[in-house]
Amino acid sequence: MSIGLLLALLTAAALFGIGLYGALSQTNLVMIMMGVELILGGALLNLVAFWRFLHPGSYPGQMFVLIVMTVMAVEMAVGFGVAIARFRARGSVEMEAARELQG
Amino acid sequence: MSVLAPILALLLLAWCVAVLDAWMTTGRFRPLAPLTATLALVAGESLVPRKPDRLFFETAPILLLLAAVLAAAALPIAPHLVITDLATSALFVNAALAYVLVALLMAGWGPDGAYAMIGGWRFLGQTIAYSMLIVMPITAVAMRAQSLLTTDIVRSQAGLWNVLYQPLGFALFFVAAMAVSFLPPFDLPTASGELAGGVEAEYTGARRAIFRLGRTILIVSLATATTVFYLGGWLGPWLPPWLWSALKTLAVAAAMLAAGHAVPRLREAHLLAWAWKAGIPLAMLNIFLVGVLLLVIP
Amino acid sequence: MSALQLAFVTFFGLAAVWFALVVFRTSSMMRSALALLFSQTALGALFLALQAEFLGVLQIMMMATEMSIMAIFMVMFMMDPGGLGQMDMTHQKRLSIVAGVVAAAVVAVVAVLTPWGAPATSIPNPSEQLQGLGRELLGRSMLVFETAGITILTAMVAATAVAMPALQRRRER
Amino acid sequence: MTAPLVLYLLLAALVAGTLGLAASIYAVARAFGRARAEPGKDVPATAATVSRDPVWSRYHARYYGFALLFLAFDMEMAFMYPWAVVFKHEGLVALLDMGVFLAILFLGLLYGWSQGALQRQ
Amino acid sequence: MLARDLHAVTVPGPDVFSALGLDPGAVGVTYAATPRHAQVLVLAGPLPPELREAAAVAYAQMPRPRVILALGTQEFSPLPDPDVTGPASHDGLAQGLRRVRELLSRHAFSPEARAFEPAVLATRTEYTCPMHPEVVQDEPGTCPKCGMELVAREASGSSDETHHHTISHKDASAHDDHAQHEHRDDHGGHAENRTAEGATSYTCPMHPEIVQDEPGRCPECGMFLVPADSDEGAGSDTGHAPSHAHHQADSHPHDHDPDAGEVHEHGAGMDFMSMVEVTKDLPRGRDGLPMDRIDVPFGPLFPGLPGGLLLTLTLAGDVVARASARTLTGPRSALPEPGMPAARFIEHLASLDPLTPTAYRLLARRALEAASGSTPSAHQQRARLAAAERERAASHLGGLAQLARQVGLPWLERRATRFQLTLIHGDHDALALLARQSVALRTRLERTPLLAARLMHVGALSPADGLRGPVARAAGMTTDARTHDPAYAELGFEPVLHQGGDALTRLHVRLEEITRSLRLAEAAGTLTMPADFDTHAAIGDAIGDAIGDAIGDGQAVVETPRGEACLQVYLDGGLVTRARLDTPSAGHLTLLPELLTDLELGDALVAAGSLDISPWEASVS
Repeated sequence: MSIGLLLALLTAAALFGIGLYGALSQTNLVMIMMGVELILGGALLNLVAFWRFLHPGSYPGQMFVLIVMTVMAVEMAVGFGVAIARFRARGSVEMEAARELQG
Repeated sequence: MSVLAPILALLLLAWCVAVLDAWMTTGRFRPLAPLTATLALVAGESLVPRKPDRLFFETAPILLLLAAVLAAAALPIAPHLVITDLATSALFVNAALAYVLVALLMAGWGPDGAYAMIGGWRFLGQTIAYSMLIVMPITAVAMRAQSLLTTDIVRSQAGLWNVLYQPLGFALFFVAAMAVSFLPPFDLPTASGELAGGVEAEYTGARRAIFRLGRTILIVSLATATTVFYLGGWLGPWLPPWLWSALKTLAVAAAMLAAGHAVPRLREAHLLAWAWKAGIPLAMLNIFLVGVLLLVIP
Repeated sequence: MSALQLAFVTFFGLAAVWFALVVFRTSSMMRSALALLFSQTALGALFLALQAEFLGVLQIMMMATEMSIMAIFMVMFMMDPGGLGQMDMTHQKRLSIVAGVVAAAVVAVVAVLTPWGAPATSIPNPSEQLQGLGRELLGRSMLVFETAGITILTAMVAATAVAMPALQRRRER
Repeated sequence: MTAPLVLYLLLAALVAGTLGLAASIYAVARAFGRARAEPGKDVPATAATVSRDPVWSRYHARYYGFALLFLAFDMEMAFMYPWAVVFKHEGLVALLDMGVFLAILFLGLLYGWSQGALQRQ
Repeated sequence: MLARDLHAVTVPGPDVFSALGLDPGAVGVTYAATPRHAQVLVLAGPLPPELREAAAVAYAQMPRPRVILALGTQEFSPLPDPDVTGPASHDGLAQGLRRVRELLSRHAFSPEARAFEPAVLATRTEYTCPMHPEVVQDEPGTCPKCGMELVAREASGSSDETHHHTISHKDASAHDDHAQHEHRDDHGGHAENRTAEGATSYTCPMHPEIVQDEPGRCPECGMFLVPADSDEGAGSDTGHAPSHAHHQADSHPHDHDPDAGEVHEHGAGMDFMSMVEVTKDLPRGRDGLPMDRIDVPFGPLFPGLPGGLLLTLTLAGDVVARASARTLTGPRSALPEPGMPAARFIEHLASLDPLTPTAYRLLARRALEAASGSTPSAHQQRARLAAAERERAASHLGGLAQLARQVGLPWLERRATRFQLTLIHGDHDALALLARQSVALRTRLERTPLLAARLMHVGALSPADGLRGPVARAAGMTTDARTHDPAYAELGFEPVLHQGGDALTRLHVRLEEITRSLRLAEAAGTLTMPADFDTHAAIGDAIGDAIGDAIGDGQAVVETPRGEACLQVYLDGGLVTRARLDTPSAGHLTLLPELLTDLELGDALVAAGSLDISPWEASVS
C-alpha cells in the first residue's frame, strides 16, 4: 500500500467531486462541460496512478489514458458544436434560467 | 552535464537577436541597444489600466518569459550543453510553446482594452492555424531519429541534415515558428497599423521590459528549435560545436526577422484558410514521404 | 517512492484541486476557463511526478490549446463574461454540493480501504515507455487505436454538421 | 541520461530562477519610483480618444469552425508521437496503420471543408 | 542614454510631417504604435482645437518621462506648454530632438515633474447596471430592472452637460459644443458623425419625439438611439446595451416626463437575467449568432490612418458591424471673414490643407483670375503645372507610406518617405532620376509577395458620382480636370485608367500617376519652387494689378491629388466677398460607413486608407 498511490487517488477523488458539483450546479452548457472535463481529469489521474503503482510494465494502461484524453477532446468538440447550434437557435446555452440572483 | 553554460548562451543569443532586430528596424547597428532600451523602460513609469483583471495583467509577461525559457531548456547547444535532456524533449518544446498562447490571451483580456482584447483573440485564431504545422513536421523528424530526445534528433542528421531530407517539413516548420513568435507578417496580435500595439499596447515600463525579453527569448528558442530539428544542431566541421549551434541559430533568427520585413501582414482569413487547406495536407504528405524514404533507404 | 516524488505529487495534487475549485468560484468566465487550464496543467505535472513522462507532457501540451479554445467559447456564450455583474449562474446548489462531497468521500473511502497490494518498484524509463506505447499502438491495441480514429472522425463530422449554419443560408451570402 | 525526477527538479529550479529574474527587474524599477496617478492616464489607450467603457463582452470569434475541427484533430498527435518513435522498427505495418488513421482524419477534414467549417463565419 | 531610440507620437500625424518636409526617421525617431510606448509628443504646425484635445489625451496616456516638442505651433491649451520648441523645419526637428534627449536623460520621477490634469479628462463617478447601461444614476443602489448591484464607472463632464450637448447637436452651427463635447463624451465620440451619416436620422425607441441626425444617447432616458429607418434596430447593437432593444415592444409613445424612462422600466420584464431575453433582440451576424458589439475608436492619432481622422467602428468580434467617420481637423470655412484681400485669401486657402497647399493655392489663383478675367502667362502656367504635378507625386508617395504603416512594410515606408522628401526638396534636374526610381519602386511593389492578396477585393467601389480623383479612375471613371486644361493638353497628358475599384487597383493607379506626374513636371521644363511660386510679393504685383478692383464671380476646377476640387468666388472691389469650396475628401468621407460595413478589421482599415482621405480637406465647410 503506497502513500503515493493514496495521494494520487485522493486527489482524483477531490477532482471528481468538484467536477460533479460543477456539472450538477451550473446552468450553462459550457460550464457543465467544464465540470465533465474535471471528472475526466480525475479519471485520467486514476489511470496513470494505477499504471504507475500496479502495472508499470503493461502498456494498455497508458493506451487507455490516451483514449480517455481522446474522449475529452471529442466531448469538447461535440459539446461546443451543440452549444453553437443551440445558441443560434435559442440565443442561449442555458439549460435552465438561473433563479436566484445575488449582487 | 553543465546547466549554467546553456543559460548563459541563451541570454547571449537573446542579446544578439535584440541587436539584430534593432539594426533591421532602425537601420543603425548599436551593440548596446538592448541595454539602453531596457534601462529606458525600467527607469520609466509602469502603468496599470484602471480596472484590469490584475491577475492576468501581471501574469502574462512572466508566463511568456517562462514559456520561452522552458522551450529553450530542452534544446541542446552542444552534445552535453543542454539544460534538461528529457526523453520527450521534442514534445516538451511544443508543450512549452503552447503557453505562449495562454500568455497572450491573458495579456489581451487583462487590461480591459479593445485593441488588446481583439489582439488576444486574434492570436488564438493564429494558434489554431499554425499549431498543427508545428507538431506534425516534428513527428516526421522524430520518425527519422526514432526518438523524441533532441540530442538524438541532432545525431540522426549526421549523414544528411533534415532540411535536405525533408525540405517540405522544414518550410512548414519555419513558417509556423514565425507564427508562434508572432513576428511579422504574423504579428496579428500586436499589429501596430491595425491594433496600435494590440496585446502589448498596455504594457509600459518594467512590465514591458519583461514582455520584450520574453519575446526575444521566444525568437531565440524557435530559431534554436529550427536549428536542432532541421539544420543539424551543433554538427559541422572545423568549428567547435557550440559555435556552430550559435551561428546557425543566429542565421535562422536573422532569416525570420528579414522575412517579415519583405512581406505585408497576413489577413486572418487567409492565414487560417491556407494553414488548413494547404498546410495540413502538406504536413501529412511530408510525414508519408519521410515514412516511405525511411523504408526504402535503410 | 522518493521523498522528492512525494513532494511533487502533493504539491501538484493540491494545485490541481485548488485550480479546480477556482473554476467554479470566480464570476469571470475567462478566469474560470484558465483556472481549468492550469488545473489540467497541474495534472500533467502530476503525471510527470508519477514518472509517466510522455503522458504528462502530452497532457500539458494538449490542455493548453484545448482549454484556451474552451475559453473563447465561454466568452462567446456566457452572459457577462467579464464577471462585472457578480451574478450567480447556479441552481440546486445545496444538492450539488452534497452530491459532490458524498461522491468524493465514497471514492476516497474506496481508495483508502481497497488493499492495492505492494506498489511496483521498477518503472521503465521514459524512452522505454514511449517505445512500449508505440509497439502497443501497432500491436495488440491497433484496433483500439483505429477505433479512436473513427471516434475522432465521428466527432468532427458531428460537430461540423451541428454547428455550421445551414448550407442554403451560406449560399445566399 | 539522468534520472527523470532530477530533471524535473532542474526544470522547477529554472522556473524559480526565471521568476527571480522578473522579480529583480521589478525591484529595480520600484527603486526608481512609482507611477504618478493622473486623470485619464490609466484609461486603456485607444488612439488618443478616451473610451472608458468596459470591452469585456461576448466576443464573436469568427474562426469557431476551425476551432471545432482543431479540438478533434489535435488528438491525432497523442497517437503519432509513440508511433513515430517505433516507426522504423515496425516498418510497413506502421506506415499502413498510420496511413489508415490519417486517411480517416483527413476524411473528417474534407467533410468540414465541404460544410464550410474552413472559413471565417 | 542619449543615443537611444526615441518613440514619438506625432500630431497631426506622419502624413503631415512628411508633407512639411520633416523626417523623424532620419534623426533616430520612430513613430510609436501607441502613446503608451512613446516618450516624446511632437507637434507640428498650427493645430485645430479638437486635435489639441486629442494630443492632450495622448500626452496624458504617455508614461513618464515624457516630453513635448512643438515645431511652429502657437496654441497649446489644453496641453501644457512645450518643453522644447523650434521652427517647423527639419533642422528645427533635429535640434529640438537633441534637447529632448537631454531632458529625457533625467529620469521619470524627478520631483519637479508637474501633474497634468486637463479639464478634458476630468471625471465624475456614476453608477450603472452592467446589464442595463441605460440605467444611470449618481448614487449607488440596485438596478430597478434586474435588482443587480449597480457598478461605479467614470463618466466625463456632468449629466446636464451631456444633455445640453445632445440638444446642441440639433443645430449644426454649435461647433464649439461639438468641440468641447467630443472628449467629455464617455463614448469615444461615436455619438458624433454628422459628416458620415448625415442622411439617416436617429430616434429613441422610448421617446419618438427625440430625433437627431447622429447616433448617441437619448437625453431623456439615456438609451442608445436607433436609426429611424433601420430594421433590426441597428442603433441598439452596442455591446453595452445587450438588452435595451427589448423596450421597443413596450414603450410609451408620448412621454415627456424625463424620469418616465426610469419609472416605466420598473415595470419592464423582471425575467431579465435569462440569456434568452438578453439576446433575443440582438442583431445577428451572418452566421446567425447574436453576439455583443463594442464601439472602438480608431483615431484621431492612429498609426494606420491619416492623423485627424476618427473612425468609430462598432465591432462584432473583429468584423465591422457599423462604422462612422469624422474629422477632428475642422471645422474651417473657405472664407473666414467676407471681404478678404485676394492675396490673403490665396494664402488662407493654401493653409487649409497642409497635405496639398500648392493645389489649393493654384485653385484660389485660378478662381480669382476667372473672376477678374485676367489670364496667366504661358510661363506661369508651366510653372504651376510643374508644381502641381510634383505635389501630386509627393502626396501619392505619402499615401504609399501610409499603406506601408498599415500593412507593416517597413522598407516601403522608409523608401516612400525618403522619396517624398527628396521630391519636395529636389529641383528640376532631380525629376528625371526620380521618375526612373518611381518605375523601379512600382516593379518592386508588383513583385512583393502577398501584397496583392492583401489588397485584392478590399473596399471595392463601383462607379458612382461620389467618386473623384484616383479613387474614381481606379473604378474606371474618366474624371480628371486636367483633361480640359490646354497646358496639359500640349504636354500630351492623358489620365490613368483602371478597372476594378478595389484597394489594389487604387494602389496601381497611384503608382502610375506618380511616374506620369514626375514626367509631366519634367516636361514642363521650368520648375519654379513653391517657395518663389505665388509668394505674397509675387501675388502683390501679379494678382494685385491683375485684379485691381474688379467685380464679378469666377469659378475654377483643379485636379488636386485626391480628385477635382471646385472653388467659386465672388469679387467686389478686389475683395473676396463670397467663396464656395467643394473638396473631394468631403465626398469620400461619406462613403466610409457603407464601405467598411461587414469587413474584417484589418481589411476595413486598408479600405479606409486606400481612399486616401485628407481630414483637412474634408473638414472645410
